[in-house]
Amino acid sequence: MNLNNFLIPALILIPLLSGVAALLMRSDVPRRILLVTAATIHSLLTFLAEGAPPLFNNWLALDALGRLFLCITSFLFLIVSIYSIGYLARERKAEKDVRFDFESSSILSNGPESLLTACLLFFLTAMTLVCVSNHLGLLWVAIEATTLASAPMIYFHRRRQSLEAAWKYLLICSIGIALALFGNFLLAVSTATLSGGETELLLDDLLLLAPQFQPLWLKAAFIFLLVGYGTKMGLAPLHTWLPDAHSESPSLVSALLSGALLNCAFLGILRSQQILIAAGFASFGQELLIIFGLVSMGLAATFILHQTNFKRMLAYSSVEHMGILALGVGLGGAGVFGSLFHAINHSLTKAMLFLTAGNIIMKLHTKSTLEVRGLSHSLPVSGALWMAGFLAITGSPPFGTFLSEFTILKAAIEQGHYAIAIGYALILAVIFIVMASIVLRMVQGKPLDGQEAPYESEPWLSVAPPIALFGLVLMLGLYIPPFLQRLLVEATRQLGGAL
Amino acid sequence: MNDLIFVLLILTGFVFLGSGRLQFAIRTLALQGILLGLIPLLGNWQGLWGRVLSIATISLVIKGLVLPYFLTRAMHKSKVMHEDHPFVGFTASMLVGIICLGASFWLASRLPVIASMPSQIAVAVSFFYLFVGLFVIMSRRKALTQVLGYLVLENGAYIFGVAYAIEAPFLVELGVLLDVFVAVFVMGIIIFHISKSFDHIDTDQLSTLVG
Amino acid sequence: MLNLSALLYVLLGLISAPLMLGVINRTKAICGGRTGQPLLQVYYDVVKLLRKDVVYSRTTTWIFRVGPMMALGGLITALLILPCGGAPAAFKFSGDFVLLFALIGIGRFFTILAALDTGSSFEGMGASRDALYSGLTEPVLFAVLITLARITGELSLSSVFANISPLLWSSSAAVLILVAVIIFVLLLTENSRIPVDDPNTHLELTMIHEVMVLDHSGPDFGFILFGSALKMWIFSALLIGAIMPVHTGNALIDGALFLGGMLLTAVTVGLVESTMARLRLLLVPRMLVGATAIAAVCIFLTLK
Amino acid sequence: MNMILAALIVMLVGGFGALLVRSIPKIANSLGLGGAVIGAVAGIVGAISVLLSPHAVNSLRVPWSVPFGSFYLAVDSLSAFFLIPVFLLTGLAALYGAQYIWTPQFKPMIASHWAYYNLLAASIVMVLVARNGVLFLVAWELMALASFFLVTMEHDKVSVQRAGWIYLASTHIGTTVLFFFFILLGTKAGSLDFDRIAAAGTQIHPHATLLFILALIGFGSKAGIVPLHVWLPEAHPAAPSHVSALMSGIMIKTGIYGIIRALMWLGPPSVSWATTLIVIGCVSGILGVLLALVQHNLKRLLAYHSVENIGIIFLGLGIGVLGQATRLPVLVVMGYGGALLHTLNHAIFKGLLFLGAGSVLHGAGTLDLEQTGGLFRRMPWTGIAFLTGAIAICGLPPLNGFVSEFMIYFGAFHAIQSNAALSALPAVVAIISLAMIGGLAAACFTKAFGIVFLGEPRSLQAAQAHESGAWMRWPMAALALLCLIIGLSAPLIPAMLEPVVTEITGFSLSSLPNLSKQIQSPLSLVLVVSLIFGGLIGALAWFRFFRLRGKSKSQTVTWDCGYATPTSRMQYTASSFAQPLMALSVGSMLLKKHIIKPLGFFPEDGSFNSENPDFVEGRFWKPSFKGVEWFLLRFRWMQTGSIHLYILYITVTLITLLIWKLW
Repeated sequence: MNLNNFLIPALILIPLLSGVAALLMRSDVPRRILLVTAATIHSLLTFLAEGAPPLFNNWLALDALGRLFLCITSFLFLIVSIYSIGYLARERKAEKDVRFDFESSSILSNGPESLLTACLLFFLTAMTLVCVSNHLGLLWVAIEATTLASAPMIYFHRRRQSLEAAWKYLLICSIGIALALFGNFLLAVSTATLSGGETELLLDDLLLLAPQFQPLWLKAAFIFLLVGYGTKMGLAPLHTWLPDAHSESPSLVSALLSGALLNCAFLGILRSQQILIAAGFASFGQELLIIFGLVSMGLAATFILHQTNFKRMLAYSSVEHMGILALGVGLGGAGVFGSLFHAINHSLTKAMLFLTAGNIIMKLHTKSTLEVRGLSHSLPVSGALWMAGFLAITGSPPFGTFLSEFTILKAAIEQGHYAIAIGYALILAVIFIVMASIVLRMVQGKPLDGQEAPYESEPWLSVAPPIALFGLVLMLGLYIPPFLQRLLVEATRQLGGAL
Repeated sequence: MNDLIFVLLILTGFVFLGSGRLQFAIRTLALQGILLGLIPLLGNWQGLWGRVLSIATISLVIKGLVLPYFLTRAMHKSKVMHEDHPFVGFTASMLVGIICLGASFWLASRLPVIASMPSQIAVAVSFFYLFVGLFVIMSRRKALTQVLGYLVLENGAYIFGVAYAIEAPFLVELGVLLDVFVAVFVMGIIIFHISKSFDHIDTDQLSTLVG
Repeated sequence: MLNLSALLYVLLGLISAPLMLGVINRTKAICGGRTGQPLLQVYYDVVKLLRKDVVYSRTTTWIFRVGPMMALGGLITALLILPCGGAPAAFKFSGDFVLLFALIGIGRFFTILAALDTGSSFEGMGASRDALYSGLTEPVLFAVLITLARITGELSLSSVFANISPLLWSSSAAVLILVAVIIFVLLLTENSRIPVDDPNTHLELTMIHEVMVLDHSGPDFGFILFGSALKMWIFSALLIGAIMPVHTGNALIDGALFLGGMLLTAVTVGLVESTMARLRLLLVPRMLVGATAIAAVCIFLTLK
Repeated sequence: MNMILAALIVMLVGGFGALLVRSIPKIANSLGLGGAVIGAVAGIVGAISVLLSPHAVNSLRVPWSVPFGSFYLAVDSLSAFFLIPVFLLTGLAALYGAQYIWTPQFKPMIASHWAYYNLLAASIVMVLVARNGVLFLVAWELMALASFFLVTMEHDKVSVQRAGWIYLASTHIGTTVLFFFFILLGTKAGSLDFDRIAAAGTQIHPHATLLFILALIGFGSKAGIVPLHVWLPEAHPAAPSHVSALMSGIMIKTGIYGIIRALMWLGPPSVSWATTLIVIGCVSGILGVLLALVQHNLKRLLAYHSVENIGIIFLGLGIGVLGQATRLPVLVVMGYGGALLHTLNHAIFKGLLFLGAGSVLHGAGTLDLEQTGGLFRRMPWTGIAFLTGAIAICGLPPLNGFVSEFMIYFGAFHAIQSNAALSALPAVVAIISLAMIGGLAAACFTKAFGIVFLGEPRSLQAAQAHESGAWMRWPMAALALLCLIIGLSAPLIPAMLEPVVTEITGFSLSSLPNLSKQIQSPLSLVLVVSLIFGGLIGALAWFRFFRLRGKSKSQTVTWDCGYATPTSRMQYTASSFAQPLMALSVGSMLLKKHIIKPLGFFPEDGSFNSENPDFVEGRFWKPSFKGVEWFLLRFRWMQTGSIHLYILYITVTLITLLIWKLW
C-alpha cells in the first residue's frame, strides 16, 4: 500500500473536513487555529505531492500544470490563513466596539465567522479539486464549486454593496460556468465521430485522440469554454463582476479571489487549449487568447485611470494581468513560460497588495484613494509595502513580474508580432503611469486631518504575510528555485511552449 | 416520437418567455425539468439501462420537484409574485424568442450532424435554451426571474448532456446537478438578503458599484 | 612652436593699440569739423588712471577687483595667438582660434560678474546686454571661422591668414567680401562702437559696455581702458588678416601693409561713427542675426 | 574587477547596514557614509587599474536562473572610464551628504537615505559592468527606483510629489523602449549576453538603424535629450543636493554609456547617424541653455544645463561617429575623446555646482534666485567653488570644460576642412551649436553666479546666510581642484583616452604616430597659453598691488547716477537679466506673466512676476497625456453597474465569436 496514493484524497479531504468542523465550532480561537493548521498541512502535502499517482481511473491526477497551480493556491492560502488570524480578531473587535461602518452608514455587522472560515476551507477544497482533476467534467464541477464557496465570503461584511457584489458575482460567474458546461458537452460531441464512439472527458484520452475530433465542434466547444471560463477568469469584456467582488469582499478574500481563483479559471482555459494543441488547432485558440489578452489589458487601463477606489484599482489590475496571462499563452513559445511564471508572480504580488489594502482599510476606514494621503507617515510599513507592491505589479525590475512580462514581450518580438508587442508595452506603460499617479498620491505627502494621529505600531500578524509575499516576489525576480524552474518548464512543455 | 419531446421543449420555452407570473414560470420550469428527465429514456442504450434510469430519476427529482419547490418558497419569502416591468415586454419577448430559435437552427446547421443524437433538432433546442436563458436574464428586473433564466440556460446545456448522456458519466452528471442545486440555493439566500435589506429584488437598482 | 619674431608683433600691439582709438576719435573729430583730442589721449588717460587712487563700493567683493585684470590678461594672452602682418603668431596650432575667443570670453565673463558685483541696476542692465550680444556674436564668429577654414583648408589662424592669396580672392571673392563685412560688424559690436553702442554717450540707460564699468576707478579702470583698446586691435587684426591677400615674405613690407590696414580700419570705424546714428537697442540683435544670415550664406557658398 | 566587486559589496553593506541600525541615526549615518566612501576608494583603484592594464581578464560569469539572464559582469576600459567619475562623485557627494542630511528635517530618513544612496551608486556601477541584457535592465531600473526614492525624500511637498511622478513616468517609458532594444538585439544575436551580441555583427547589422533609434530613445530619456528631458528640471530640484549631484553628474551619463555601447554593437555607422546625433545635440544643447537662462530656481537652472551638456556630449559623439563613417581618425579620436572627456568633466563640474547650490540652500534657505544675492561675502568657500564650476561649465580656459569642448571643436573643424559637403554639414551644425551654447552658457552662469553670490542680499534669509560646515566644503574644494587639474593636464588626455576610444571604435591611436602628434600638439599649446594667461594675471595682480600700495582705498555706496541710498530691491534681477535674450530668442511664446497693476489713487501693492514653463512639456507631453486620458475615458461607460448590461457583454462576445469563427 503506497502512502502516495492517499496524497490527492488527503489534499481534498483535509480542507473539506476541516471546513465542516469549522462550521460546527463555536469558539473563535480554536477555529482560527484549525484554519491555519489545515492550511499548513495542505501546503506540506502539496510540497510532497510530486509524483502522486493518478487515482480513480485517472480522474484525479497531478500533472505539472496542475501542480504549479496547486502550489500557488496552497501557498497563498497558507499566507492568507495566517493573515486571517489578526484580521478576524480585529473584525471581531470592531464588531464588539459597535463601530460605525462608514461605507454603509450603519452599525458595522459581519457575517458569522464560522461561515467565513468554513467557506475559506471549502474554497480551498474546490480549488484543489480544480488543480488535481484530470477530467474536464470534474474540472467544471470544481470550478463551479469555487464560485459557490466564495460567494458567501463576499457578503461577509453585511452591507448593501457587498450584497450587490455577491449577487453579481454569483449570477455572472454561474452564467459563465454554464457556458463552459455547454463547451464541455460540445467537446464531448466532437468526439462522437471517433470510431470507438465512446470517450469520456478524460484529459489524457482527449489529448491522445484529439487529432481525430470533428474540428468544427471542437472549435465551437473551445469558444464556449473560453467565454465561460474567461468570465470566471476576468477577461474583458467578461470581467464585469470582478471589480465589484474584489472591492466589496474582505481583503483576505480578495487576495484569494485574485491570487488563486482567477488562476483556477485560467487552468480551465489552459486545459481547453491543451486539447486544441493536441488536435492541431493551436493557432485557433491562440488568436482568440491574444485578442482577449489585449482587450483585457486595454480596458483595465481605462478603469485604473483616475480610479477612486483602491481595491477596485487592484481588481482592474487583475483584469490586466489576466490579459497578460492570456496573451502569453496566445503567443506560444517562450510566451507560455512567461505566462505561467507570470501567474505565480501575479498571484503573490496581488495577494500582497490586497492584504496591504486590508491593513490600510482597517486603519483608515476608507477605500477611497482620495481620502488616503501620506501612508508613509501614518502606516510606514504598509505604506512601504503599498509602494513596493505597486512597483512589483507594474513589472518593474527587479521583481519577478518584470521577468515574466519581459519574457512575454520577448516572445512577441521573436515571433515578429511587432504590433502586439508595441500594444502590449504601450498599455503596460500607460497602466504604470496612471497607477503611479494614484499610488504615489496615497503614499506621499502629509496625512489628511484625522489620519495623522500617531498609530500604534502595526501588528506583525498583519504585516508579516504581505512582507513574506513581497520577499518571494523579489526573490523570483533574482532567482528562480530549481524545482520551480523544472515545474515551469514541464508545464510549458505541456502547453506546447518552450523557453 | 423523439422529436416530439424536443418540440414540447421549444414550446415550453416560449411559454416561459411569455409568463409574467412567477409561479407560472416556475411551473413551466418544472415541466421542462420533467421533459428533460425523459430524454435519456429515448436513446438506445443497450445494457446501460440502470445508469440511464438513475440519471433520469435524479434529474426528474431535482429539476422537476426540488428546485421548483425551493424557488416557490423563495418567491413567497421575498413576497414577489409577478415580474412587473420587464425591460422587454412579454409579447416582445416571445418575438425575440422566434429570433433566438432561428439563430439556434442556423448555429446547429453550421455544425456537422451527429448520428448518435436522439433527435436532429436536439442541438438547436439546446442553443435555443441557451439564448432564451440569456435573454431572460438580461431583460427581467427581478432577481428571482433571473435565477429562472439561469436555470433555463442550464437546461440548455443539460439537453446536450442528457441527449448524449453516455458521454457524461454518472458522477459528473451528479456533480452538475449538485452544483446547480447549490447555486440556486445560494442565489435564493442572497435574494432573501436582498429583499431584506433593499425591500425589493429589482436587480436594476443594484447598480451602486460603478466604474 | 613659439615664434619669437611674432613676439615683436605682440609688443607692437600692446604699444599701438591705444593709438587706434586715437585715430578713430581724430577721424570723428575731423568729420565733425573739430580739432578733437590728441591722438595719444588714450595713452594719457591710461597712465593717469594707473596712478590714481581707487574708490570701491561697499557692496563689492574681490570679484570686482579681479574683473578688469582678467579681461586685460585674457586680451594680452590672445595677442600671442593673433597672427599679424602676414607672420605666424607666437603660438600656432590647429584650433588656436577657439582658444583666442575663449580668452576673450573669460575676460567678458569676469567683466560681467564685476558689473553684477556692484548690485547696481544700471550695471546689471549693461551686463545683461553684453551677455546677450556675446551670445549672438559667438555663432557668427564661428561661422566666419568655418568659412575661412573651409576655403583655405587650414585649421590655425596663422595658416588661414597665410593662405589668403590673390588666387583665393579670384576664386571666392564673394565669400571673402562677405566675411570682411561680417568681421567688421563683429568688430563694431564687440568694441561697442556706433551703431551698436555709443562710447561717448552720457545716458546710462542706453549704454552697453560703458555702463558695466561705471563703478571702476583708478588702475582698474586703466586696465579696462587699455583692454578695450587691445580688443579693437585684435578685431582689426583679424579683419585685416582675413582679407589681406598680399604676403611678400618680407617682414617689413608685410608689416607696413598690416599697419596700413589697421590704420584704414580705424579710419573706417571713425567714418562709420561719424556718418551713422546709433541703432535702437532692440535693433542691434536684428543686425547681429542679419550677420548670422550672411554667415550662413558664406558657409553654404563654401559647402557647395 | 575584484576591487570593483568589493566596492559594490561594501556600498550595499553600508547602505543596508544603516537600515538595520536606523534607530541610532548617528551610527546609521556613519555606516552609510563609510560604505559609500570606502566603496568609492576601492572602486577608483579598481577602475584605474583596469584602465592601466586593459588586456587583463576582467570578467565574472555565473549562471543565473532567470530566463535569458546570466550573471555576467566585466570591466573593459569603457566601463572603467565611466566608473571613475561614478566612484569619485559618489564618495565626495557622500561626504557632503553626511552633513547635508544631518538636519532635523532629514534625520528620521537618514537610514533609508543611505540605503537608497548606496543602492543608487551600486546600481550605477552594476549598469556599467553588467554584460547581460536582463542583468543590465535590472540594474538600470534599480538605479531609477533608488534615485526615485531619493528624489521624493521630501515628499511632503507638493512640488516634490509632482517631480516624483514625472520622473517615474519618464524613466519607465525609457526603460520600456530599452526592453525592445535588448529583446530585438537578443533575438537577432540569439542571446542577451553582451559578448554574444558583440559577436553577432552580421545578424544585427540589417536592423542597425531601428536599433539605433531605439537606443537613442531609451538611453536618451535617461540622458535627458530634448524632448525626453522633462524629468530633469523636475527631479533635480526636488532631490537633496548631493543626490542631484549624483544624478546629474553620473546617473544621466549611463544614458551616454548605453548609446556608446549600442554604437559598438551596431556595426559601421552611417553619416545619417552622425547627423542624427548632432541634430539631437544641437537641439538639446541650445534649448537646454535657453531654458536654463530663464529659470528662477538655481537647481532647476542647473538641471537645464545638464540637458545642455548632454547636448554637447552628443555633438562630440556625432563628430566621432562622423569620423567612423568617413574613416577619419582625427574625428574619431577628437569626437569620441571630447565626448568622453566632457562626460567626465560634466560629472565633476556639475557635481560641484549642485553641491554649491545645496550649500546655498543650506546656508541661505532658498534656491530662488530672486531671494538671494550677496552670498559671496557670507559664504566665500561655496562662492569660490561655484565660481570655479561656472567657469568650467562655460568652457573657459584653463579649466576642464574648455579642454573637452576644444576637442570637439577641433574634431568638427577637421571635418569641415577635409570632408565632402554633405558630411561637412553636420560638422558645421555642431560648431555653430557649440558656439551658441558657449555664448549662452556664459550668459547664464554670469547670471547664476552674479545674482546669487554678488550684489546685495534680496531677502532677509540671504542676508543671514552662513557658510556650510567643513564636510560640505571640502568635497566642493576637491571637485574645484579637479576642474583645474584636468584643465591643466590637457596634453595627457589623448593618451589617457586612447584605450577607451580604441575599445569603442577599433581605431588605434598608436598605430598612427603622425596623428598622435597632430592631436597632441594643440592640446600642449593650449596648456602653454593657459599657463601664460595665468602668469599674466599674476603679473597684473602684482602690478596692481604694487600701484595701490599705500594709496587710499575709500569705500562708498555703489554709483547709481547720483542716487545716494540704493537698496537691494533696486538691483537687477535674474528675470530682468535674462529678459532681452528670452524676448529675442523665443519671443513671448513661453512667458507667462502674472501682473497685479497698482490702481487707483491709493494703490495697493502691485506686483509682477513671470515664469517660463517648459514648452516641450506644455506643448508636447501634456497634450499627449491628455489625449491618452481622453481616449481611455471614452470607454469608461462600460462599467455602469447594471448586471443586465454585463450579461449582454457576455452574450455579445459569445455570439460574435460564434459568428466569426463558424460563419
